[in-house]
Amino acid sequence: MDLTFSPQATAFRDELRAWIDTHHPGAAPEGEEASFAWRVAWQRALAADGWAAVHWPPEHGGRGATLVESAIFNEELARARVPQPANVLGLLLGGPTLMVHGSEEQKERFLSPIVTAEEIWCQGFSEPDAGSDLAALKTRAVKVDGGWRVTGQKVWTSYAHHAKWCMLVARSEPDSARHKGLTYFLMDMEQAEVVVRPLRQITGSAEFNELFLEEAWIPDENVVGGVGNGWRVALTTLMNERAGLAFGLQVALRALLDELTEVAAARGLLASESVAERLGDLHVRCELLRLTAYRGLTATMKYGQPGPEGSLTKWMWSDTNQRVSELAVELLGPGALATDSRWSFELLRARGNSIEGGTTEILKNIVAERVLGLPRLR
Amino acid sequence: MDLTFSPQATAFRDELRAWIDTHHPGAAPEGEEASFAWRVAWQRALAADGWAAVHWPPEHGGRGATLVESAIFNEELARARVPQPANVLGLLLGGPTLMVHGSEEQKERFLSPIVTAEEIWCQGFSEPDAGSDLAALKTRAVKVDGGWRVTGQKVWTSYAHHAKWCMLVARSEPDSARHKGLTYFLMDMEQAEVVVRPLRQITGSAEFNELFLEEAWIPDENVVGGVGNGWRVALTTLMNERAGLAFGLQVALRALLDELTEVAAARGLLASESVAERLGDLHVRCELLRLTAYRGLTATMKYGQPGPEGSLTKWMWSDTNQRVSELAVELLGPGALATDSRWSFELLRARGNSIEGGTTEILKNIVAERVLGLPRLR
Amino acid sequence: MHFDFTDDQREIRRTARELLAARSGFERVRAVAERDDGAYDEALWRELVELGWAGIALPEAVGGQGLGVLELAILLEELGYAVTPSPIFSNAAAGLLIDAAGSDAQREALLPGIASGEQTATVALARDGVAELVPDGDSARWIVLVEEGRAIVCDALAGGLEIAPRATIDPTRRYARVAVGPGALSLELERDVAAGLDRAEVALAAELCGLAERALVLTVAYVKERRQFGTPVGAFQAVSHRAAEMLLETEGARSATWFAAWAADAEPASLARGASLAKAAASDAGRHVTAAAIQLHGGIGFTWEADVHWLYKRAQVDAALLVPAARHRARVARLAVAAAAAPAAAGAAVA
Amino acid sequence: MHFDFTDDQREIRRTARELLAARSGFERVRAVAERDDGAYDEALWRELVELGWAGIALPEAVGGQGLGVLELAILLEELGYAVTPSPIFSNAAAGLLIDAAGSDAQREALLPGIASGEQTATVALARDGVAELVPDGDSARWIVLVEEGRAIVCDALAGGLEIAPRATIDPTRRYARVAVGPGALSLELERDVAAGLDRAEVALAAELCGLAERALVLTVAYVKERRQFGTPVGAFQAVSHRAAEMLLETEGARSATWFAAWAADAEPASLARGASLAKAAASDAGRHVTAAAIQLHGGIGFTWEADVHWLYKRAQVDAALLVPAARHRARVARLAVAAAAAPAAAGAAVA
Repeated sequence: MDLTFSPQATAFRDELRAWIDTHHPGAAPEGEEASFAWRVAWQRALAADGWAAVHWPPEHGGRGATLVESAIFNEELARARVPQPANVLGLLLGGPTLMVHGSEEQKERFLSPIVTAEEIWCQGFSEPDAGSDLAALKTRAVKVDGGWRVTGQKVWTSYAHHAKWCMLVARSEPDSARHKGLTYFLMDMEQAEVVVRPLRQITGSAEFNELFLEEAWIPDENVVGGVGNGWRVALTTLMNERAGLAFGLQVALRALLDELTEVAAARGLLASESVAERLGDLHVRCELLRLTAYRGLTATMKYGQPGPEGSLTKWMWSDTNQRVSELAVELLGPGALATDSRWSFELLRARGNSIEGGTTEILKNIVAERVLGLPRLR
Repeated sequence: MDLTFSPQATAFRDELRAWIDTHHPGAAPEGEEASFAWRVAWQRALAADGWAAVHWPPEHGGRGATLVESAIFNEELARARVPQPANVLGLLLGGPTLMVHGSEEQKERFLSPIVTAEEIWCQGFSEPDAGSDLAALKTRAVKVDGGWRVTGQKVWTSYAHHAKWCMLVARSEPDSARHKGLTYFLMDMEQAEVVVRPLRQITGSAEFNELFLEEAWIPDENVVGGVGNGWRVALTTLMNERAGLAFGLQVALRALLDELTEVAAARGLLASESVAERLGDLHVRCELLRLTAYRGLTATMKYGQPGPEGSLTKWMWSDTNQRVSELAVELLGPGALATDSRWSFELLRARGNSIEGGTTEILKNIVAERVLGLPRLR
Repeated sequence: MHFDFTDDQREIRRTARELLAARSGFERVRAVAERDDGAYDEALWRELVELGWAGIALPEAVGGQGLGVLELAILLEELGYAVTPSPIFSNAAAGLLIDAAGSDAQREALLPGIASGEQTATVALARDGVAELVPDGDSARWIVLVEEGRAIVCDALAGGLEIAPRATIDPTRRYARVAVGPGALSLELERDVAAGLDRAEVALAAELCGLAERALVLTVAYVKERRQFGTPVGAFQAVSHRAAEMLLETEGARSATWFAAWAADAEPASLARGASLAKAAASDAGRHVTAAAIQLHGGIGFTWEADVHWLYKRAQVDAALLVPAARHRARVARLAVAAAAAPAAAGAAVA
Repeated sequence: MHFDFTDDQREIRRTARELLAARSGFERVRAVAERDDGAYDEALWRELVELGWAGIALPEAVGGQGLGVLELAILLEELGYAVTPSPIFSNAAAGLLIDAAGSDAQREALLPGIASGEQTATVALARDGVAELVPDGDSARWIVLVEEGRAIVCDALAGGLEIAPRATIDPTRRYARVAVGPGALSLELERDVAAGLDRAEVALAAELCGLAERALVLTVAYVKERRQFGTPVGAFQAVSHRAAEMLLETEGARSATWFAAWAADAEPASLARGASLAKAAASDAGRHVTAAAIQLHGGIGFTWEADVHWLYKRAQVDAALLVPAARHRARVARLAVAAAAAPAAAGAAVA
């Protein structure tokens, strides 16, 4: 066991920190459009110096960063309070999925514009009736000459209104059941047959969208991993989803908790054992999350890919993140619920944590079945 | 809404208190046998003055007490720290079941010796493979001339080694499924074909027993409610089980919590907000339980019999009772875990609370299905 | 012992449930919440006033209906159930406090306007003369601020107060920050504040119970319909057991709140304990049950379009108003110690 | 960054797991627990001593193996996993404390006997010179009592101590009440006690992790086999999700405990935080996971015949020994405040 970073990893971190120091993009501008443009510029700055896709192999514009370096990358971004690159879904999900399942032509065509943010990606998996039960999806792809016509509805599609490409899973065999007969496509978002409607959340803002597809066109060459193989390809994407962002999220959580701790200390609240114990409880949870995530990293390095233990850290993170803003309101009083307080947004946004990217109920199923080997019901 | 007791109920309570004052049996003697004999004597004293079966109709030796008076009876016993009558299962479960489903001859034969503790009763429902899933029971009753021969195994049978009669549910139709083909019998425990073996618990003592039946004899006249009707009769018994003891248990819980509060206060621990909040949390839970139980009583009076809401109070009680001894150990330190401390026994015994008389998991099923009307799985 | 409502009380509940279903459905709640100024429905307010509900628990002598805190609690539970945008709660809570803590002269001066709804009032805890979040603080004529066991009534029309509307996560109610400046006109209530504050807490607890109840009702209906993995999701124990826990918390909170409301009217010696039980239980239930409702609605529950978030948001603010639950819990423990030290003549009530 | 054991560390784990499975199975645990005098298995103790485990984390200079707290934690996790009746924990915890807080002369005087297992030691917190529950307090030669930041080492052979064996809910280990009388011979450890006490906490946390791990293993095996309602009960989410929660707590506690053990050896500046994380997480995990194990075993789990209660009982006592979890949590918060106030040169470690 050695919980220090290697000289290389430390050098990586120091180089990154120094780079961020000189390239820090400052605070986000007001407004969703401006903010997204600012993140595109930020990604281009990262890409120009080889920082946009550190975990990708050098031949595709990455640095071939180790898992630890990737974790450090995400931690440092969060620590410096700079945003994720604009094309985070292409970088984390789309690119890695193509590297495993894509053809040479596809890699040639699609990878480079992901890194440069020339083409933004989004993910079209969930449907209104296929949320936790992804295999129930109904969007259908009908084979026509030279390609496919796709009709259906997708939901929870972040970045859809900025995206050029959508990772789309659709039912390519009519009346096929569950995981069978699905195909993974790359769909061009720039066509009239794709309508994007923002989906407003309880926070009041619209991070996500609905997609309405009416005979949307996808050429044959945009099938990834072969017709009918969509479930397997989608699993690769999902695996990367749970593994990728954990380190950044957890640093953001810790930053939030530190902020609460500072405010509480400044108000003299830590003199109360009750307050100190409750704050301490969250610090304990936060550290268990971080340590367990690093243990998972070692296991991933050993076994080649992230295991289902990632479900544990997603679950720990969402639970703890919800507790932080709840405790903030309890300690700081009703003023923390005013919209001019940073805690009120956090409180509302955190409610989504245990739903997005796998509900906690589904994560517990995964842990029970795949980690503990318990039987499935029926 | 009127949460005061009526003049009659208050008179009932005052009379009972005065009676207990003059008849208090003192502390229990050492040893299980002596202690049981002492409880038999206590029941006879109660019975002599008409206090043993207050909730029974006068013609069977009761007082026709209202539900509120019955609740007061159980509360006062717990408050005075006197034991339940020795034949508690006959009084609470057996007698009331017979009054609903028994023949006139059975009532004539069995009820009176229940009140006088001449004949102690026990309950033979659970089996090793039919715990929460009562309908899975396998003990079989084979029809022979003039009666039945019963073979099988029962478990969690309290009072079995003192009992004359056992409320026994057995499968009277071979190969019948689930709730069908069951019959409710009164089995004479005084026969060689019934072997009682004490079942030691994690506390070290043996409150319960296993019963081994090898062609045990039951005459036809000891069938209750008709052959094949056992499930319905058993439900009457179970309904009384959950409803009956609640008030006594909750007063005992409150007494335990008061004791902890006093000890904590005497040690000056309540100066800590943390301790006061944690103790207060348990007082809140305790009071919610008591108030909800009284609400249930009003509902029962209105609708004639206890509803599934009784599952809520059993669940609240077991949960809170477990928390009290756990908090005691946290506040009082390791000495509370020594066997010479009253908390150590409570801590261990309380673990059974969420298992005995319906596990919390089963109670949640009942609440979800019968109170909320949610669908059953499959 | 009769732990249920009388026919008259049931009638209040039925009337309120029907009126609010018709006049304050989610589409109306949404309309208010999405207005920039968050202005309430004036016609609804007049209707509530005409029913006498602004002064339901105030004495007839000052123009109230002369009913009890229990009747008010029944009404507020319904207003919570409907998440109605309305100053009824803040006005009633302040009225209870003034009625309990005001001198006869103060009561005669202030309560008639409150009872008639013509000059509404509100109440909040203050620190150094500042209350961060006062419900309806920008529309009330009388603002009662409680600080260190003293309550002052400020006249919003008399100047000297800084009143700044303040948006919160709960757009179904208006809030303001109120600071008492040097020139403010205020009078101090002359009698003990504790019992009045406890009555206000009971009112708050009642609204929280209604919010929890509605969240449970919406959730049960949703999980019976919503299918995943080939079955209604309500059949999965992960869902059904959580729903059972929602019921447990909701019903526990209602038991305590009704007890406290009854005690306020019929057994004041039990009010302090009752109010603390009620606020502790109801603020937990309100927050937990509405959060669980979002979770059990899944992704839908996280959308602005679904209505379950109005309940969650109101419950968060309600739970944070007046005295925090943690202090109520500590108080219950200390009351238990005090009761053990000086056992009163055994009360005649169930709890 | 390598957050896993080395091959050598795995070998310690494997050896301990196999030895204890063979020599300290539940039938042997039961035999000790059911003896009136609770005497340990002498032969097993000699075997452990011969493997050098009495002094595994003590320096070679005093006869120890010169390995780290991490290796000791691995061993204690296995001893917890097997609920082995043995003075290894108490002796090791006291050894760690003396090694950290003793002067060179004190270490040379006391540690050789502890490392060889010939003169065992134990440690407990005292109040006014009394420790209510000292593990192996009736057999240890040296009893270390920590009170208000001071640690004294008492010689049990020298008289002046009242040592009374005391039965607890955990019959798999011997305990005693120890009171320091006026004539007791004791010496005060000369260096700072905090780091030594933290190391002892890590040892305790490791045992708790092993108890939780075993409770989970037993439970998973049971719920796969046990059938009710026509299906293995482990298929019901009420069971499977609770088992998942058991895993979450167990793995979180192990992450923290291994980190703390590593910090004790390699990064002492992180020890205080690490030890508090470990004890807080492991005492919760130990108590919750073993309680859940009883629950998920149903009625069987409540019987003396099932073995799951040994784990529950040991976990209760372990969680209550040394500094309570609540104080560790408060300490973690205050350490965070201190760290924010004086940000050290950024550490090179993961946490």
